[in-house]
Amino acid sequence: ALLLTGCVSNEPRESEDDAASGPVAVTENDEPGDEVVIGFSAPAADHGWMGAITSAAKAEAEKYEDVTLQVAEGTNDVNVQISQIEGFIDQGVDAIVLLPFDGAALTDVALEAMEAGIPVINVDREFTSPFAARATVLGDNYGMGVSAGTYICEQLGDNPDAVVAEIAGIDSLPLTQDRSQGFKDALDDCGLDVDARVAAEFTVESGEEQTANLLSAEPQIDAIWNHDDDQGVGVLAAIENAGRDEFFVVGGAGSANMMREIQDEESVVDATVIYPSTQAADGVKLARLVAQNKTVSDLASIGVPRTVQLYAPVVTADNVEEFLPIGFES
Amino acid sequence: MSQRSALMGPALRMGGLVLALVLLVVVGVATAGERFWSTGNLITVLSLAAVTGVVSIGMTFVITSGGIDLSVGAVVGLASVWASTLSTQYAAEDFGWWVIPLTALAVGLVAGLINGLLVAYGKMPAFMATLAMLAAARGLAEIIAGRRTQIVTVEPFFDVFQSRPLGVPAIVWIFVVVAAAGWFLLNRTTFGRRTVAVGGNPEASRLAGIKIKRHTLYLYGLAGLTAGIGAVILLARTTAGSSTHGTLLELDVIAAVVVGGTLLAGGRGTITGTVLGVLIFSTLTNVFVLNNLDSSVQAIAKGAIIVGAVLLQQWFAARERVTAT
Amino acid sequence: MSQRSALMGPALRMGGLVLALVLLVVVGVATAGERFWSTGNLITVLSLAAVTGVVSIGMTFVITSGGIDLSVGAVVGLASVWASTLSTQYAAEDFGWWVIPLTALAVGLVAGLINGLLVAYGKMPAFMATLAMLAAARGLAEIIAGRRTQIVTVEPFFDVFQSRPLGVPAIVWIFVVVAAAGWFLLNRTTFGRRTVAVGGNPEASRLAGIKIKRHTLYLYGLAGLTAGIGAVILLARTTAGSSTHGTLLELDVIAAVVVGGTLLAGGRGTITGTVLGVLIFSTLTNVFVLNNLDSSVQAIAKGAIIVGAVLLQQWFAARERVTAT
Amino acid sequence: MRGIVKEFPGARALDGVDLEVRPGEVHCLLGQNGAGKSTLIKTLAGAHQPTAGEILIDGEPVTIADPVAALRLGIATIYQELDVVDGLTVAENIYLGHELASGGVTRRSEAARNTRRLLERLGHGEISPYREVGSLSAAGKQIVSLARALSRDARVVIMDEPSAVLDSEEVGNLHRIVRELVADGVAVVYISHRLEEIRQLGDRITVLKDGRTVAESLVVADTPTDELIKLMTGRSVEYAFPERPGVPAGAEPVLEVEDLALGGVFSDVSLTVRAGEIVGLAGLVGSGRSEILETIYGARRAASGTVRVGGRRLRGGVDAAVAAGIGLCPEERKSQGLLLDEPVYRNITLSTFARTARAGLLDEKAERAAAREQVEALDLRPASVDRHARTLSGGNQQKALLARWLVHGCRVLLLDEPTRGVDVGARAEIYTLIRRLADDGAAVVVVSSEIPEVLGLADRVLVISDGRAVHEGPARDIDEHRVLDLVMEGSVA
Ligand SMILES: Nc1ncnc2c1ncn2[C@@H]1O[C@H](COP(=O)(O)OP(=O)(O)OP(=O)(O)O)[C@@H](O)[C@H]1O
Ligand SMILES: Nc1ncnc2c1ncn2[C@@H]1O[C@H](COP(=O)(O)OP(=O)(O)OP(=O)(O)O)[C@@H](O)[C@H]1O
Ligand SMILES: [Mg+2]
Ligand SMILES: [Mg+2]
Repeated sequence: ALLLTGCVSNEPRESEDDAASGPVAVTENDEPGDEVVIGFSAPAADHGWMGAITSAAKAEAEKYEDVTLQVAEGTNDVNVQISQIEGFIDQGVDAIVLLPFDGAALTDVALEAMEAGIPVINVDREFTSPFAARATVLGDNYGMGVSAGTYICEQLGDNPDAVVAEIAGIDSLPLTQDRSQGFKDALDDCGLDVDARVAAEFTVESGEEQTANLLSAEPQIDAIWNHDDDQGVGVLAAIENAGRDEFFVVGGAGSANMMREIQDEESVVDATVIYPSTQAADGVKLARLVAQNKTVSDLASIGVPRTVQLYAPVVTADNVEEFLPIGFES
Repeated sequence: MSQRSALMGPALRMGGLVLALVLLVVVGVATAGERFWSTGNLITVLSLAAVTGVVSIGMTFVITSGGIDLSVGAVVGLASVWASTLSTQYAAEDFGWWVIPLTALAVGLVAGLINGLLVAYGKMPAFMATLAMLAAARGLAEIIAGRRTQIVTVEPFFDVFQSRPLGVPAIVWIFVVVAAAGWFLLNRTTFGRRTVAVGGNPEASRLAGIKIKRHTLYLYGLAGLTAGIGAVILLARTTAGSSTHGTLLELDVIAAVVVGGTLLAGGRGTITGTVLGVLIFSTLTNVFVLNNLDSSVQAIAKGAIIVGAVLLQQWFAARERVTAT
Repeated sequence: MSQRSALMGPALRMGGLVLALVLLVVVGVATAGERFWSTGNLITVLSLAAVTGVVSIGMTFVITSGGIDLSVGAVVGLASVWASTLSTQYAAEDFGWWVIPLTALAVGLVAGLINGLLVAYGKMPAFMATLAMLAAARGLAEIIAGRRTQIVTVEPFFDVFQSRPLGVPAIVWIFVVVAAAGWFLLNRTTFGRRTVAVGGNPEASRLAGIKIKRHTLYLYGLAGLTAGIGAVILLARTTAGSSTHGTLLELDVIAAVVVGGTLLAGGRGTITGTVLGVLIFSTLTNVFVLNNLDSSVQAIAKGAIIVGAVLLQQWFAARERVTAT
Repeated sequence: MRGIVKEFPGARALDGVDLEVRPGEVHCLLGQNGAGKSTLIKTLAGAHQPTAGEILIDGEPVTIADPVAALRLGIATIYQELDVVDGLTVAENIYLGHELASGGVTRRSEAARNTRRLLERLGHGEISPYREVGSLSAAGKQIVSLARALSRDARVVIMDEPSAVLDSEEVGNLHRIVRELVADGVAVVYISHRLEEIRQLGDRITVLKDGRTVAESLVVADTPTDELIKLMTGRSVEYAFPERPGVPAGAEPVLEVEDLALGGVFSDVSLTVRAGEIVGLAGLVGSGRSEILETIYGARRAASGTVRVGGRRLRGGVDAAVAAGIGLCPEERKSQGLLLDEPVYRNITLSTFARTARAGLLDEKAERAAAREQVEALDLRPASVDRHARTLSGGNQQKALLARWLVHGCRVLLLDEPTRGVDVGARAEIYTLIRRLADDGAAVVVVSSEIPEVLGLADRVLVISDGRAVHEGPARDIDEHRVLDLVMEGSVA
């Protein structure tokens, strides 16, 4: 399989209407083609990032008059999500964009769709069978942890006794485990380790609660990595409530709010690691191309690539201006 | 006349539910036409209903006896995880596919029996005992799974549970069989009649010589067992075990049972009503999806439908009472 | 003698809870020493208890009256969102910071009154009516918030609610005041007496001339109001309104109330017990975090503690009955 | 049974009781409310474990660990509190715990057949075995309990106040059954507070007082009623209704009911009660008397008709009625009247605590004082106002309910079966109390299934049959037979 790292684009276009869409490639691919119906299913939009995923996908579909996006309710119940895909198969949509709540659990029904001749574009959480998706758009959870860890190493590298804390997201999700693993591995490299770890639930409230407890537990901290900028609002509130500022905070996902904090010299937030909320929008684009038998422009090979792994850069005060437009509002 | 009312009663009581379901179907056909009323879609609705449905049958017994089980969702998760660990799968490869469902059923049963022990012999309020089990089972499932999704690779398992006898998925058949068995158990056996008695008047039941503690133990065991069956269905559907399986399932299940007409206070239970309740919610979700409705709007509609169904059912129940005199 | 037992009774009944709390504190000091027993950490525990605590006071009334309110968490979310919309914030800039808390209280109260209407006048089981409200309030909150976190920028609001009179955060004071008011309301007023009476025997209360429907309406209104206060506290703590605020809060709240000794069946309620129950769970989380415990282990331990606390409490209650002779 | 002792936390209910029952006899157990009769038979039925003492059957000592053991020994019991399950059918209730089943599967038609036979034997062939028990009246439920005891083929049948909820016709039926059982050699232990019943039915009598046997195995025929009362109460009780001076002609009508109707239950009920007057409603069980009271009280919504108190029309529910000065002592004390787990004083002040409160703040001192006053006036035992209502005996619970309305100071008092399950002593006290209330100017309406009671107590009687008043007239112009005739005619018509 061809592995692409980075946005599949080269000519950044000034976004006219939608700030969240970021750099977009304009090619003859955007000319209207065959009418396609795309089924879209994603977990419940219960936090900003996931909300941005769905709205970006919808916005992307709006841009094409040849695309009808059929959006199933967001759900965190794999059983319901499976039935949604079964519904799409039954209706005979032209393509399915699927951000599964649990990649493994939806593999089987995705296979079924593929066997029924409906191409499936897998977004973010990977299936367990290579045959279950025509193309896969992946964020890089492990890489995210590595980026955050590496950044913290750069800042603290000379101090092996530095106290590093981690505020994870929903602990029972595989993606959280991947992020934590990447973080741990990167810290290992420079002789640091995670001294305190709590898990929040991607919500502001849990972020605040867990951070308050964490700060109470650790009187002296040097760096904190917070997996998710949505819960980050609560994390920052807790830090403010506790009146602490001896450390710096690295965020995750890349919300506009967090980027504004980075711009603010006073804030404890120094950086955030992007986890693109435009993945599903990419999925919709790819799904359209697959269904219309087109390929990604600027690629010589025939057909849409099998895997697109998106780039997870670190946003700091130096480059925040550049990334602010693609930050999502949490 | 009392003969007639004894027959009419349940029919009328079901009236509201049937009406609600018919209304939903009409809305489905009107808004999605062919897409709704196709064999494929109807099977989708039934497959979706299978997990909630099976677990609801066990819950009907518990609620009829005046109890409640908040842990079923977590137990589904735990059973799915335990039945899909590597060692279980190796055993299944060695001994046969039945090791997997057997493990799930055993885990469900044991968790249910622990609930039963706490409620019957520890005299804990069911709400609290099963809330504790909810937390503990979820935590244990996470530890066992190491928070990874465990993929099942035992092909013979899928050969059985993903088969489609007569064109209908095996999991739908499981739902049908469990519902029928539940109906028989509740209405035609001493176990079922005693369940109603314990819910309706525990003291009178005790004085009539029913061992209510032991019976309560069995009831929670039964609920755990159906949670185990639910886990098997989920394994078959998702091909994977996960500690997140069954999250918030308990609320859906309780809603279906109570909307179906089983009294939360105990003393009256109906499997037919439960099945109708499950189908109503499952059809609802389906109609929403077919119509591309926003999930927030769905949530509001779901709230409204619960209110509507319960009020409608009460109206029919009131009519029944008038007819009975 | 009966006078004495009337005084001894509650004290003994609280014995189990106090013992549980003391044990937790001992464990906290033993494992985390200074870090646990510092003013800062104790204030953290109390601050974290504030939301659950305030909402638990309202819930104590509802449960004492034999009802239940599953919607409090969702109502906290809805109230927090409504009180932090741009237009509310503009109004707060124009008219004063009090617009924000007032909006939250009003939203909570209205949602509670709707619950009350459905339960009292619609005769719906409280479980179902408030389950419907849970779904609807969550959906509405998502629509209003557009699934965004709404950051509050009205500084005077924070000047008030993030202040620390006497070194203790304002939100802790709110908890203290609400708990004291709740205790007074339940134990010293006709409203409280009616609540206990309605929970103990609704029919007898009705036949004694108590307007049980109206009273029920007020009770759910009260629970909604405390959810509104909870939303204000969350706004002050998190500086933002969100439709995810209060997720699963209802379970924590009910657990605290019931562990505290209020009967789920109604007819007996204790504010002191509720406060102790809230503190137990809040301390528990804190001790876990101080010891860097894994969240799965936490979940299992939480289940065990619920079981232990309820059993301990029952043991003390049994002793009380013996002592009363 | 020898030297049985039973201690409850907080009370020694039995303190050395002896009871000897022979096959083929009706052994009556007498005693005041709270004497320990129910507790005694519950230890015999395995529902309670005795603290001390032994139980012998055929001379062999046995332990009865649970109700199953008792049933296995051939002891069947009809409990004082209705012990049926509303959600089950008649047949299912009768066979609850000993279902006719093969391999756990119930044999429904056989159960129905047997049930029909049992019910016919009880003179109630019209009750369908498939009917849900919840839809039966209290009397119907009592019949189901009776049928259940019969279905057990027991050697000893214990009946704890089986006649309390039955009307005179049903009581006749019950007596016939008891005689049949005795003729078959079954021993019957019979508890009742109606002494005339004991005279008609009993062979021997054991009298309990304060948890002790005070007289054992007295032969009924040799023991005059006065002596029994003395044994039970320790004093003599005036057991007749003294003649009452008529109501003063000029007395104002206090309660006026006009053409009241409730869909499907009763219609065209009119009655006027003047200050100081006692009006009795007589009729068979199920004739709708309770519903009439409840509708007057506003607890049920009338289909048509008006209720006036002191000339002012009553609108709204119970709270309006209470505010207008009406009080109701409901038929089922426990489920409709009392907060069982609250102290007595709070039960007594349940409808007045808001009045003694100031600005919503309770005045418990005043409540206690008011309650204590009534407890002393009514001789409620034990005399503590802080005891939970649950631990009171039936008669004392009834007194607590009356006390509630005495504290309230009612102008109109509606009493539904005020002496059901109440012992002779307390009964006489309650009669005196009702009359004293009327003398003080209250308008009283009394429903009772014991016709002599209605006739003796009331100034004026309404005979109700099938939801209609078939006769109205002064109580002294009518006797028990005439009432029964009227009822029969009414239900035929
Ligand atoms: N569960 C209990 N706990 C405490 N005391 C009890 C309990 N049950 C009964 N008692 C007490 O035991 C005594 C005997 O009660 P019991 O019910 O046997 O009286 P009884 O003779 O049947 O009266 P009645 O004629 O009113 O039915 C009473 O003083 C009562 O208060
Ligand atoms: N909840 C109810 N629903 C329908 N019918 C009822 C209900 N309660 C009572 N009835 C019916 O109303 C009629 C009169 O009821 P009830 O037995 O209370 O009369 P009563 O004269 O007061 O007799 P009792 O002496 O038993 O109190 C009966 O036919 C009964 O079946
Ligand atoms: Mg008795
Ligand atoms: Mg009656």
